[in-house]
Amino acid sequence: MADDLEQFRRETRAWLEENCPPEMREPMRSEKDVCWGGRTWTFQSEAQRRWLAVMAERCWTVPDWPREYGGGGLSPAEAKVLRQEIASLGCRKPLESFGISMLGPALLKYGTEKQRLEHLPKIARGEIRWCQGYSEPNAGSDLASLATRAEDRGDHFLVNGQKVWTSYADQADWIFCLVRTDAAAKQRGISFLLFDMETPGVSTKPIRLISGNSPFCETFFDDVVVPKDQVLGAVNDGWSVAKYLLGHEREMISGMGGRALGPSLPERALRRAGRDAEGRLDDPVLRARIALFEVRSHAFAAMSERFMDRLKAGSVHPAQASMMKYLGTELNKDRHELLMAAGGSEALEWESEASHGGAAARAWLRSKANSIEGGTSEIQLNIIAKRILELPEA
Amino acid sequence: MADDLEQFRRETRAWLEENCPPEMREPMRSEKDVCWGGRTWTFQSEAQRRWLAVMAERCWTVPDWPREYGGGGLSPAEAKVLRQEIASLGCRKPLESFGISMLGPALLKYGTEKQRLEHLPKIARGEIRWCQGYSEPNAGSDLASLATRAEDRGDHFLVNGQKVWTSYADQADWIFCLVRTDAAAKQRGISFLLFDMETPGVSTKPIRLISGNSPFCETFFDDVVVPKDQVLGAVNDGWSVAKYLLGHEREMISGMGGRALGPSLPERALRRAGRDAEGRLDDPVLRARIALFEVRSHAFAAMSERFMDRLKAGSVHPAQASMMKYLGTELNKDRHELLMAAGGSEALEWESEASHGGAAARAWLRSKANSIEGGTSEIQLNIIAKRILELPEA
Amino acid sequence: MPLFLDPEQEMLADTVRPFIAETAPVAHLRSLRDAGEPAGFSREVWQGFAEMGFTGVLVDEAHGGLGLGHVEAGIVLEEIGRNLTPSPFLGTAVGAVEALRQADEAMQVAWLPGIVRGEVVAGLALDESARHRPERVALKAERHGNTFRLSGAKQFVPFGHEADLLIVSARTSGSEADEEGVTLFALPRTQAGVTVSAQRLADSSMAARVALDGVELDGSAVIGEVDGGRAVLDRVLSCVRAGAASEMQGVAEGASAMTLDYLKQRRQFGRVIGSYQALQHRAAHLYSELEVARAATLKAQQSLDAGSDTADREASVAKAMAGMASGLAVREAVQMHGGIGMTDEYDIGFFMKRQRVLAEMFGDTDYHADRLARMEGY
Amino acid sequence: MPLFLDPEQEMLADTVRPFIAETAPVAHLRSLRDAGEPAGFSREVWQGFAEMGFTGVLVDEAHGGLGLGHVEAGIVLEEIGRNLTPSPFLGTAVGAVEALRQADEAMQVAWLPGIVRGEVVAGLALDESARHRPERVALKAERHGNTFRLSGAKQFVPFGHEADLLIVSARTSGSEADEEGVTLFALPRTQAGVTVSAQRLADSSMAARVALDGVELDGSAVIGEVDGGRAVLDRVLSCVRAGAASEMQGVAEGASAMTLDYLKQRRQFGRVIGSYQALQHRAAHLYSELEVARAATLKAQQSLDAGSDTADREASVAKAMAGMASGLAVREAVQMHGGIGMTDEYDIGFFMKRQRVLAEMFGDTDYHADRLARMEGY
Repeated sequence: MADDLEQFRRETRAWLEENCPPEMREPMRSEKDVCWGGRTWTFQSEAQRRWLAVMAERCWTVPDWPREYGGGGLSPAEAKVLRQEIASLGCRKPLESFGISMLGPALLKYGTEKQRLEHLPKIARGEIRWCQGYSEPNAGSDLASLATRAEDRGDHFLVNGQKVWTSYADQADWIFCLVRTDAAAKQRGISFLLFDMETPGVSTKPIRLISGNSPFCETFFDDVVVPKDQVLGAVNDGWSVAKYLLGHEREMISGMGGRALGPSLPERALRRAGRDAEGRLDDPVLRARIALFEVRSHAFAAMSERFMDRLKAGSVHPAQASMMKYLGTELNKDRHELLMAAGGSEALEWESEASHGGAAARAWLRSKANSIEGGTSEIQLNIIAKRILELPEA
Repeated sequence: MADDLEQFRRETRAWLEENCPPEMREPMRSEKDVCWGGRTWTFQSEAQRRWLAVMAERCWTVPDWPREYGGGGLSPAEAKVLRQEIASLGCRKPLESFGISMLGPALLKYGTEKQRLEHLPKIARGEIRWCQGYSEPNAGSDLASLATRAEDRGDHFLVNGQKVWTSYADQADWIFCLVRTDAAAKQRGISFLLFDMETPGVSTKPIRLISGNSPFCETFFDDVVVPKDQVLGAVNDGWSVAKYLLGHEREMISGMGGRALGPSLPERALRRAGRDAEGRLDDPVLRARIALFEVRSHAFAAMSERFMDRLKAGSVHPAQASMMKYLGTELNKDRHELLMAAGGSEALEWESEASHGGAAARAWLRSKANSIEGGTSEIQLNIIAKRILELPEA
Repeated sequence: MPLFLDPEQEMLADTVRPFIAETAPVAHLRSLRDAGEPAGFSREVWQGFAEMGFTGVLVDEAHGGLGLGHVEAGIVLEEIGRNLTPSPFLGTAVGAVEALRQADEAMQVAWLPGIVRGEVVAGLALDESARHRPERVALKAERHGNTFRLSGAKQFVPFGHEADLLIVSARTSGSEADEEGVTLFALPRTQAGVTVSAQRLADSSMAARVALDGVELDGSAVIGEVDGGRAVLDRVLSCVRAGAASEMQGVAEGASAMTLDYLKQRRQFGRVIGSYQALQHRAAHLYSELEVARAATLKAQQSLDAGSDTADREASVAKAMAGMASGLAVREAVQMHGGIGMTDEYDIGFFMKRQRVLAEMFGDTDYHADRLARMEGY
Repeated sequence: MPLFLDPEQEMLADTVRPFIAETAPVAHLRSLRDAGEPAGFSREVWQGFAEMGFTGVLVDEAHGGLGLGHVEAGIVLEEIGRNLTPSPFLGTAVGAVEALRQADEAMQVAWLPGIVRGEVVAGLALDESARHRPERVALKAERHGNTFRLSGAKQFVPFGHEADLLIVSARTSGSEADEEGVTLFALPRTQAGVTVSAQRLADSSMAARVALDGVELDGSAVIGEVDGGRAVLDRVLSCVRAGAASEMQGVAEGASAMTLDYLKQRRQFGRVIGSYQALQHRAAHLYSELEVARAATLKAQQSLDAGSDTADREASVAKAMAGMASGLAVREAVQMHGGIGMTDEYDIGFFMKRQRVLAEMFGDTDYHADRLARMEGY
């Protein structure tokens, strides 16, 4: 068993070394280096195209999904080896995808066989890019007051309403979306729909953020026709699907708190602040703050590993996803605060070439959304207090 | 005006230099150096006795009280000069007293002329030591659920019940005390009584704390007879007196957050940890934490000065006393945490002579009560939120 | 002196507050930003400041100013902060004026009236690296008779590209880290050999890199004594640090006020979110921190005005404390606003950006905590 | 290896937990404390640990032990922590055993079976100052042929006054701060020239100062190689740091459990205090911190067992993280208990005292954060 795993490790490493283009082993410099795939995707480079192609062919964009749906069919132990080897060679992720990280698990759990066969392989190959329609203007953290309605018109639903904070809706091919199918019930009257963003009546409008970028949209539905077999899970039971999926979203976002892409915080700080006569980072108080942060960061990396291991083993309390989300996002915000402190005045530049168009400042501002999107930190703490610690309602 | 003040400063300094014994200019080493006065007080030294005597004669134990009640009658500006000169010469406080810091202001505001003339001069001269009876076993932060009752028996009240957390009740001569005079009302049915601790039916039992010391008592009242002219303020209006007085208590406790007695935190840390090759405290992360703490500590000293100045000028929001209490006590707890870190294993010693009988550890543990006694930090934050920020009730 | 504003200072605050709120509110910053205004601030607003006397707040009456102190300058800066007004006030009316006050009469006459009239904007060219290390001065000023040739570079000079006057620290003897041998110069930006390139910052203000290539100045451009610039430099730094603390205080108070309003209006799960105790405690903690910062800053400014020798340390305490408190204020503000706070459309993000720039300027909390430790010998 | 306990380890935990809770709960500590027991721990409880096999958890089966690893030792330590059991387990069953495992067979035979049987208690004599600086070794061991003469002093040796065996780091060449030239010795406490004086600590445990005055040992007392003790010392330190993290985890979990119970029972202003959101958020934050610390500690212990070269760094991370998380746990516990938590009568204060001692032992968070920074080159 352990021997098999060792052999798998050797083969995996050899294959990665042979197939991962050297450019795809360099640290990502910014969000622009991420590959999202989809109908309209323009690859940033030939290397990026090839890396996705070979990984998709080997079904390793989703190594632990079942083979019949385009997955690699690896065991948890094998999947962990693959992650470790990818990390140790520094290979970039071939495909970033809400389809993989969020919708996929929900399709596997709640989808009909037809739905799985239709959607999962396209997600695995990066052919269809998905976006998520949960939040609404008056339902931020409070999903129960959802207002977008889907009227039952016999063979289809007629969808009307508005979503906000839809990540990359303007670049996505399909949407998974919470809608109200019963106005009387609160959480019980919500359904989970899947539909093509090209369906007539769908429109999007990017939201400009404080970072100056627009990763989110407002999304409008005006008499959008959605066939009934595009409900995931039971009608009026979308809440269960959504909760399951939120757990996965939190996992993904919490991952940002771990060892981030590119040079480490201490390395970046050293580049800026230099060393004192004893070789230490030449800003003693900043150095101490970074060291204390790095303790947390390393510890959180262990926490992430443990969470993933227990998740695969099915032994994790569902509300622990809230804890991971809370910890990971707060840590990532702290990391960007320290990066800004280390960068000094140059990190404040917003447009200059030297600052890569204000990359540091924009990433810092972007990080502030981490503890808001996917459920605020306050919501996560509420969930931990109630569901894990079993503290009483007020 | 400014010239008068300068003259006052010169005279004050000269007087202090002549009259303050050299031993009374050394930093206090522990709580044992504090002079509390009272009927049964044993002076720690001749210097301590003399210092109280000369200051009491000059009426400078209470420099800003009116002269007719034993005070110095100084203006706010003069009182500040006196404080500054005392600080600059490092003179110890001649008298620590709940009578001065708490009861006195309440007597001045709510007392009858007879009450003022009877009690204030004895407080000023340190002849009578007072204690405070507020908290009860089931009314910690929640004074409205007070249960000690005082029955109206015509010319007197008959008091029965129990108090806890009565500071030094076993060493005090008189108590000021909240009792219930109307069982039906909540806050409106409380009265503020003054009585001698030698009255039959009063007994005390020291509470041993985690520090190993016993600065607090349980205090029991068993058919205690209190004449009716010993009510301060109106019957059933003790709540107003108590609130007024709590503000002064918070002020006093918050003072602990300022520059504490004896060597500064950095000095103490240097003694323990020594210096590195560059002359810096030889523990870089601790040094940084101390430096960040010292920023707060210096800033809080300015805050205290500002608060006192505005208090004297009558321009402070009453709930700001809660803020001072909150900040001062939290700061003092942080200070003791850092002192323990700086002290290393020797600071953990509990009984040894080298550790002065565990002075560091005991003071550290004692500090933990700061944010509980006189209203917890949580209560202070509630008060700030409601009364200053005007945030709504749940 | 009691540690609160005296009646005259209160009156000044009562004048300044509505004036700046009307002339240059946050909407003014937004419109400049949207227009991509290359100056990064409005000369018209600056002129308005001059007409109100603000630009001359620290200039003595003999040179046309109000002859007031750093407490009063702090009052103006706090309102500039609260309204996020893009303004060269700190560098010009505090930093440059404070430097010029140490100069000889001829130089004062040359520059101060122009500043008072709003015709002169000044930039402080004191930093040579991305991190504030004004004690290291490598920019060289070689003396030949009564002529100095300046060569080297400075950066992070707020509004330096628009400045008429640059206050430059230069090395006239010794080497980079030496205490002695620093001289301060008053350098007209149009002097031959001066190259200024402006950078847009996150808060949409502008800061310049300044390159000096054999710039020639004569002795009349020296502020104070040759080789004796350190004392002037230290004084200027203390003043602008305390001033930046006031501006941060205003930013923090502005952000907090917006947030408190939001907490009292926004409903979630059927309740006003400001009624949730966890948010109440955080808001109360933040309030307390800001009060501490305010006291520390006022203390430093009173000491600067009184010429007390504790002013230098107190200015570091103020800058460090205000940096912490205002940092907390803007982070809490953005978090408590939730999603809407992340949008460019809403103003709260501007507060976070301006706070960050001010926190860095003239040394951040880490720098000043370390400085305090060194001052106190550990 | 997945980062959670395997079924055998879970089974061990299921055995250890009720055993220690019954044999040596917090009441046991209190009774020892009240009796002023000079040993600071109970030999009877120690014997019970031996009968359960705990003392030999890390000893290989050939020498009578269970032959398990640091994960399993951590399971025992966590329960010791949760019950505040005064015990020389960490120094003896983890520290000394780990040192002896690096020694030759003769020494192993000499000491390990005694430890397994609960007859031998050991103390780690590695610190020479009040602050943990085990990398500085000044205590001298002068070699004369096959004899070493040891002179110098150590301090903060937990239960050193009761120890049969002392593991001592000594300098056989070079000077105090040198990397090389350190040798580890196994020193019977009764050896001539050894003076041990015990100090009661805040948590009522005992730690000793050990003075060596020309103590003579022959070569058989050397653990590993002469002058090559650094590697053994480093390994021992990593192991006891991870172990101390486990013990702190137990202390923190014990304090948190008491506090959660209290929050669910105590009423104030007509409500159970655990229903106040501000306390809920703090409790939830604390829970999260403790989970992180648990993961970091388990990671270090798995790596120690696997012989991974990241174990040393991970042990520092674990000690530092557990120090922070458990410190928060006991501070929150005492604060949330209010007045009653300040009384000696109530148990919660014991948790705060024990946490403080463990936080200091083998380096506090500041020490390990700095160590991590140096390891990572900044």
